[in-house]
Amino acid sequence: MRLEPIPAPGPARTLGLPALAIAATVAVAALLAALAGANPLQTFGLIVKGAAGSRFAMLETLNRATPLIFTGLAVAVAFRAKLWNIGAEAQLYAGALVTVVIGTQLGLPGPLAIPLMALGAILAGALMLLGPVLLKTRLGVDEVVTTLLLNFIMALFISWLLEGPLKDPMGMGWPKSPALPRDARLPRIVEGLRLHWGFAMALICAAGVWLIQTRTTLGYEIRAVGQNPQAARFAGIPVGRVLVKTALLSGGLAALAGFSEVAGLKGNLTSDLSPGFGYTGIVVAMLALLHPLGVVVSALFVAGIFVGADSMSRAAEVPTYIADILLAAALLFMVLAILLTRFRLVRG
Amino acid sequence: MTEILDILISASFWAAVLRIASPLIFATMGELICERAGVLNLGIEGIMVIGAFAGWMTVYAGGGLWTGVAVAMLAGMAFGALHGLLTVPFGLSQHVVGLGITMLATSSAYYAYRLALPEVTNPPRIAPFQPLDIPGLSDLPWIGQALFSQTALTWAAFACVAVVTFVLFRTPLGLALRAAGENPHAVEAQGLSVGAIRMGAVIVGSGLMAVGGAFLTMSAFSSFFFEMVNGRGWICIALVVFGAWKPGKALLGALLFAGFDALQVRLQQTGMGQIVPYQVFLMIPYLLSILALVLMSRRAEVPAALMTPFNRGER
Amino acid sequence: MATQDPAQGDTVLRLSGITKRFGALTANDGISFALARGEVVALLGENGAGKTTLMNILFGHYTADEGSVEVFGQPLPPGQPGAALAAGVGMVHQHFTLADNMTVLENILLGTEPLWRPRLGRPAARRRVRALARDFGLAVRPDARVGTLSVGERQRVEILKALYRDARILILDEPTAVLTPQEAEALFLTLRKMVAQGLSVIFISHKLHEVMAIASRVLVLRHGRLVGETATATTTRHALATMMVGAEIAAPAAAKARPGNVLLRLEGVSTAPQGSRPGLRDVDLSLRAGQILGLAGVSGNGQGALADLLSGLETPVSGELRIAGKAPAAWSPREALAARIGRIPEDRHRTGTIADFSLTENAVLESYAHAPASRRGWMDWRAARRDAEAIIAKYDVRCPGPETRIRLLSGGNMQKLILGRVLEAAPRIILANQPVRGLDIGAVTYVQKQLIAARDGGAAVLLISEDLDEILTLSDVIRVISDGRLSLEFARGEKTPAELGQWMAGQGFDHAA
Amino acid sequence: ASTGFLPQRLFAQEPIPVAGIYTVPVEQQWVSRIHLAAEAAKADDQITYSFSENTANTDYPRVMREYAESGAKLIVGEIFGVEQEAREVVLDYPDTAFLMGSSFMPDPAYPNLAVFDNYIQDASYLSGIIAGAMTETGNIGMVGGFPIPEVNRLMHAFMAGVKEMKPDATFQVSFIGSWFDPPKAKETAFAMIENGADLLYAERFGVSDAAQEKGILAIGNVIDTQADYPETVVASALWHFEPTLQAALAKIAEGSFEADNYGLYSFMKEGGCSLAPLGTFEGKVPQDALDMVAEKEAAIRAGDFEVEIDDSEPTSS
Ligand SMILES: Nc1ncnc2c1ncn2[C@@H]1O[C@H](COP(=O)(O)OP(=O)(O)OP(=O)(O)O)[C@@H](O)[C@H]1O
Ligand SMILES: Nc1ncnc2c1ncn2[C@@H]1O[C@H](COP(=O)(O)OP(=O)(O)OP(=O)(O)O)[C@@H](O)[C@H]1O
Ligand SMILES: [Mg+2]
Ligand SMILES: [Mg+2]
Repeated sequence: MRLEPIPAPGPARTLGLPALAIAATVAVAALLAALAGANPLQTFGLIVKGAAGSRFAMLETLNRATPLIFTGLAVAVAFRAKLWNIGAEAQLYAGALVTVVIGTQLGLPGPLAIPLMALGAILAGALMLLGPVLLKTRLGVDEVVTTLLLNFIMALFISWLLEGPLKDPMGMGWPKSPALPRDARLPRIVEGLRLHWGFAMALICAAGVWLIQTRTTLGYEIRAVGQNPQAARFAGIPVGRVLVKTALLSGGLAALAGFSEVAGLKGNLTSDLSPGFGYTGIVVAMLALLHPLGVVVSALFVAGIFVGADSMSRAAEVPTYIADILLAAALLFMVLAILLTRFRLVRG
Repeated sequence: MTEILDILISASFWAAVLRIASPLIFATMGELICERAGVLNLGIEGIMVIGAFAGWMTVYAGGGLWTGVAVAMLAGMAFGALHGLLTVPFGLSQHVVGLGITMLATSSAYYAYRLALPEVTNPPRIAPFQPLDIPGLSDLPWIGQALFSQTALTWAAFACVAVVTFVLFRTPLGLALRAAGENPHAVEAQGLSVGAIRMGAVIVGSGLMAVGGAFLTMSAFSSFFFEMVNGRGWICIALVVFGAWKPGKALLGALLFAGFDALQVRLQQTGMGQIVPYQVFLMIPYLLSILALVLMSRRAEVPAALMTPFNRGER
Repeated sequence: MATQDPAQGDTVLRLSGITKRFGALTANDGISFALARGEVVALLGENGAGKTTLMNILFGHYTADEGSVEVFGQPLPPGQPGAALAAGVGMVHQHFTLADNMTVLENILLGTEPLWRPRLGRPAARRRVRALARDFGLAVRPDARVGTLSVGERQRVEILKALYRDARILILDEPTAVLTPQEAEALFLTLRKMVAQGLSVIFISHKLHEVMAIASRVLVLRHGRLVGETATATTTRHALATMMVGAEIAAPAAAKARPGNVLLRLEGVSTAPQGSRPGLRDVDLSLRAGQILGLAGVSGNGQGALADLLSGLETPVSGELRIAGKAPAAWSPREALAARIGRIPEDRHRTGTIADFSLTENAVLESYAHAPASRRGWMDWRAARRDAEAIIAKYDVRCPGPETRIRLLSGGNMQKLILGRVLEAAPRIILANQPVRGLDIGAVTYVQKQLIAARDGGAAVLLISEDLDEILTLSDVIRVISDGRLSLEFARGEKTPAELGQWMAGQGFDHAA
Repeated sequence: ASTGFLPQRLFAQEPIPVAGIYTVPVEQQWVSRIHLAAEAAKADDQITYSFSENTANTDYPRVMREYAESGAKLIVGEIFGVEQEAREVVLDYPDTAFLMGSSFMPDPAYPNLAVFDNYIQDASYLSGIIAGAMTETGNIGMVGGFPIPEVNRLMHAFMAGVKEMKPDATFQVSFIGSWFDPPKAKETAFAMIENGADLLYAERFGVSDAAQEKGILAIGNVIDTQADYPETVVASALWHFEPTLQAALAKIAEGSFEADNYGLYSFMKEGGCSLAPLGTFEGKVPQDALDMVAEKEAAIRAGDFEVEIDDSEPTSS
């Protein structure tokens, strides 16, 4: 068995296969619903309704996509340089932590606090990834493992802060940080609904990353280092420095997810701020084939499937866990479909 | 300091180390097999969950304990087959597929559990594996408690390391498997099928991971809980690197990790436990893993073709 | 065309009507030929003519679209290297297929025993490998890690792999491209022993003198078609070259050099050894404008260290590097480029290009950081593309266009792009490290002409090569490197090849010292 | 499900649509009590009930809105992690009653948000008295998930109870940093047993298993697990959510639901908590302890005695 490239795939393939992936996901949904004794025919409608059936639903989808765009971009940037950053989760928390510290401890007025919080977050996330990258470039320590392990260390560190120095004195003992003052929060885009300016920031970042990757020397260097570090070094590209810059960019983007969740949505920091946005970011980035604008689309896809399926689980009264099953199934079907738009599997 | 010494010389501490290490050993061996063949299997966390569920459910539904282990293994192999299908012939990103499998396996286990036991509030229990009483040995003073009060599954975990070591380094199959992770072109040029070898490795490795999960519900404990795997799979990924892709060293890593875990549990009760926040103790194993990686980094030999898909007829 | 058939009972291999298409490209077009017992057939053709493809089909890596293969009268199932091996076909690939982190023995044993056998029979295998090595003159240590072996040793392992499986037909795809002349000689000795024992060999090479020396029959491929066949006894190198390219090739004619100032000088430079690779030992070297200095030597004697030093990848541990009389304050590839050193690396695939980058992106690899390719950190892709188009046109890089991924180019065309990239930067010093390795004669001639033209334009050229012929044709002055030391400078024609060979073997240094 | 706490059905009308939103699976002890009470009310046709478990805090406000939009009249759950956002949602759905586990006091600015928590320190205290009588070494091990108020206050009450019988008792306290890692809880409990504990306070699943294996005793918390560990679990402090739920339903039926602190309904005098029946340990607990339990219980119910509520993190002694 081997994959053979398809010279000029037609629209039937490029559009049909992704559609097929969605259809397959729907079929899985129907099957699971039937297993739970619900009406399998309703599931598709309920998913669509839950993800995009109303203004509320649509904005919720955008809302859930916001942190995924940030973490997806973070991963896309890093993976381009073959820097396997599995630690977006920790960088996200680093960003959230600094956001809260600056926002609640310095007593700055909002217009001053918000940019400072964002900058601080970026810096924190960047530093978070800098360590593993320096270990990689200086000592050759595998960054997959160091970034992965840092996620656990960060989670424990946050947990300690929230039960110790950063605990909200007004929180009745519950481990959470004090809340940001009203004026230090990102305004809502639509009054009364949760969508906030973090989403707009995410879109701007996607465009920015796209510009960096395609139009700047840094983007060129990052790609060169990722594809062939030996040739890059020979050509005079400072490989170590490029990796460090990549790390700063990637860590900073992941940290913005934390900033945006805290300043835009939650207002404070808890140890369960992120339901795995850092990990899902990897999936989002790969689904987008590491293209920064594709990240936006794939984040919306991932968020839509989750929000829709989650809502369907309630409407159809089937166990909540169906949402994660469908998200996973949709992802796997979709990456496969995207591959098969360009390749076919042949014998021999 | 003397407190730590006291802990270290107590037999029960060592018994705990072996217990805590057992699921890690199974899963680490599973991951090691996959990575030796060139496939990073990030599905490990979910595959452990499905193993924990399938094994337990089998026994709960009336099956025997060993049947449960077998079913857990089969369930893990099924998800391994899916992982292998997507990453080997299709060559999809091992990161995405792994995380996808983790998500899929975990949520499938939860969904199935909820469908099977909708009205549960007190999680039901099974009669788990009991410590084997080895006449003579189990009664030995210190050793008896430290080593010979373990369940059959713990023994199986250690046997598993021996078998994996033997197969990898002493048999034609192991040679082919290692070569697939070093240079798939070499394997193909010697007339073997890289695809079949990698598929086999991922499937068998996933089976072992699932047994690691089953250990949690069938030996370490007796019920199935959501989230009870609790990141152990990710630890195993680190342990494989820590062990420089060698079963013996990885075993050592698992024991070390379990040792720190057992130690931190005990240290929390000491004078130190009063001053140092418990999170710091929980962090120790992770911090030490990183430290160990740094110390060993120069010598680690990554399988050269790890994470590189192989497609016949492409250079 | 029909090829001459060996006598019936003697035929060990027969290819009939092999056609292979990659998309629109027909890599092999209805190729048929037969191979006799104890025969060495050479396969000739330009880069991209389809030689490797044909062998890959024969060995089962690829499946032919049309045609069939017969080995010892039995049809060979397509697409199964295992079947080819079992039928007695062995292949030494153009790019070695060895696992570096495993031992020689393990590489040889791989796949030779049933997978489910409970034990690897290592001791017996080790004995057998030793015996084969002795019989065929293939000295390797069975328990050495392949990663620590030299290229020549690795090739011996590849041959041993085939012999261990009792191969009766051996395919060698450009086996000598990476060998030193001495190693090539040793290989030929081995091949002759094999032929004497009745093995048949298909031998692919771009070096016509080798083909003349080892093969009895030559098949020529052009654009996927079999266009000629001849016995070596009745042909000449010149005739073969013409048959291959389909036109006459004029050898580069070098005018007399007019040496100028010293542009680069090494004074007592030593570098640290790296792993098994020796460093330089107290080397003095001057490169003059308008002169080609040829560095002869057996690979692994410090050429790598010298090349890395001039490339900016390494710094001396003692001694001094002076460019136009001044010692640079810092030294890195960037500084080397700024000092206008043009560098043609030894390995175009791994060091010279980025496989999945387009030609445009590869063309600006060394110049992206400043105008016109970029301004204040912003790339100007239009300017970069213009650069690439200029190189493609001027250096005759055959490709579908500047946006093609360079991976899809043949080695010769890849090398032309590198050459263009280097020469268009108007370098004052040119480091050419094995610039024609693996190229067909057309490409070889082209590259060499360009180097001479650069010299005539006033550049100082350091040519590193293991091919003494190449050194002798191109160099104005020659030095020999051995064990990290440099010989004195010899003028063109001052030493005979045999004398140079003695220097390469390390003799003469002791007298000089 | 027990119906003993359900008062007479006050009204024969349409079942009230109720939704539960939980951030953990319904097996989690705390949530399981809410879930049980709701299931019981549903079985009684008093309510219709649907629920969403394992909802991430990020998704919590959305799920609240979805249930509110779909016509739920009462939404029960826990907003410890989303206090601020949840309050915004509440304002948008004035016709829906929200009864939420929260660490804040009720606020008239959010008239349809009432709060509750498992204030079962009364029962914990009583279980401590029994523990104090049953421990021989006076060395008691306590394994918790996280040191949050819900856990802390019960531990403190329990310790206070123990001290009534054994003033010089010592306590080993550990938090495992997870709600769901029974193997880890079990290992921690083993370590405490090695360290001399002869009785364990089983805040987490896994602790009673260790006690059972080592043949020592355990005291349960929030739920009754004696059936599973008949030789091990002496007594348990049970939480009953039914009074809380019923009070809310009654208010809704009357149309007088308002910002209120329903935490009081978890107190013993409201029937919100109790000491589980001794069951298999009937006759094995010293009489003086039983006497004291009876005395204190009477005092608590009569309002003469209040168990102190201490939310600070307990430490080993
Ligand atoms: N896997 C492949 N996919 C697509 N095209 C291929 C592939 N392999 C070879 N080709 C095409 O087939 C042609 C013949 O390639 P082949 O490798 O057989 O040339 P060759 O004669 O061995 O050249 P060289 O002398 O450089 O080794 C090339 O021009 C190339 O375009
Ligand atoms: N995946 C591929 N797709 C298309 N063409 C390919 C592919 N792989 C190789 N080729 C083509 O095969 C031909 C031979 O490739 P090969 O790797 O043998 O390079 P080469 O020309 O022999 O260079 P060198 O001698 O430096 O290795 C090239 O012309 C290249 O274009
Ligand atoms: Mg070739
Ligand atoms: Mg070639």
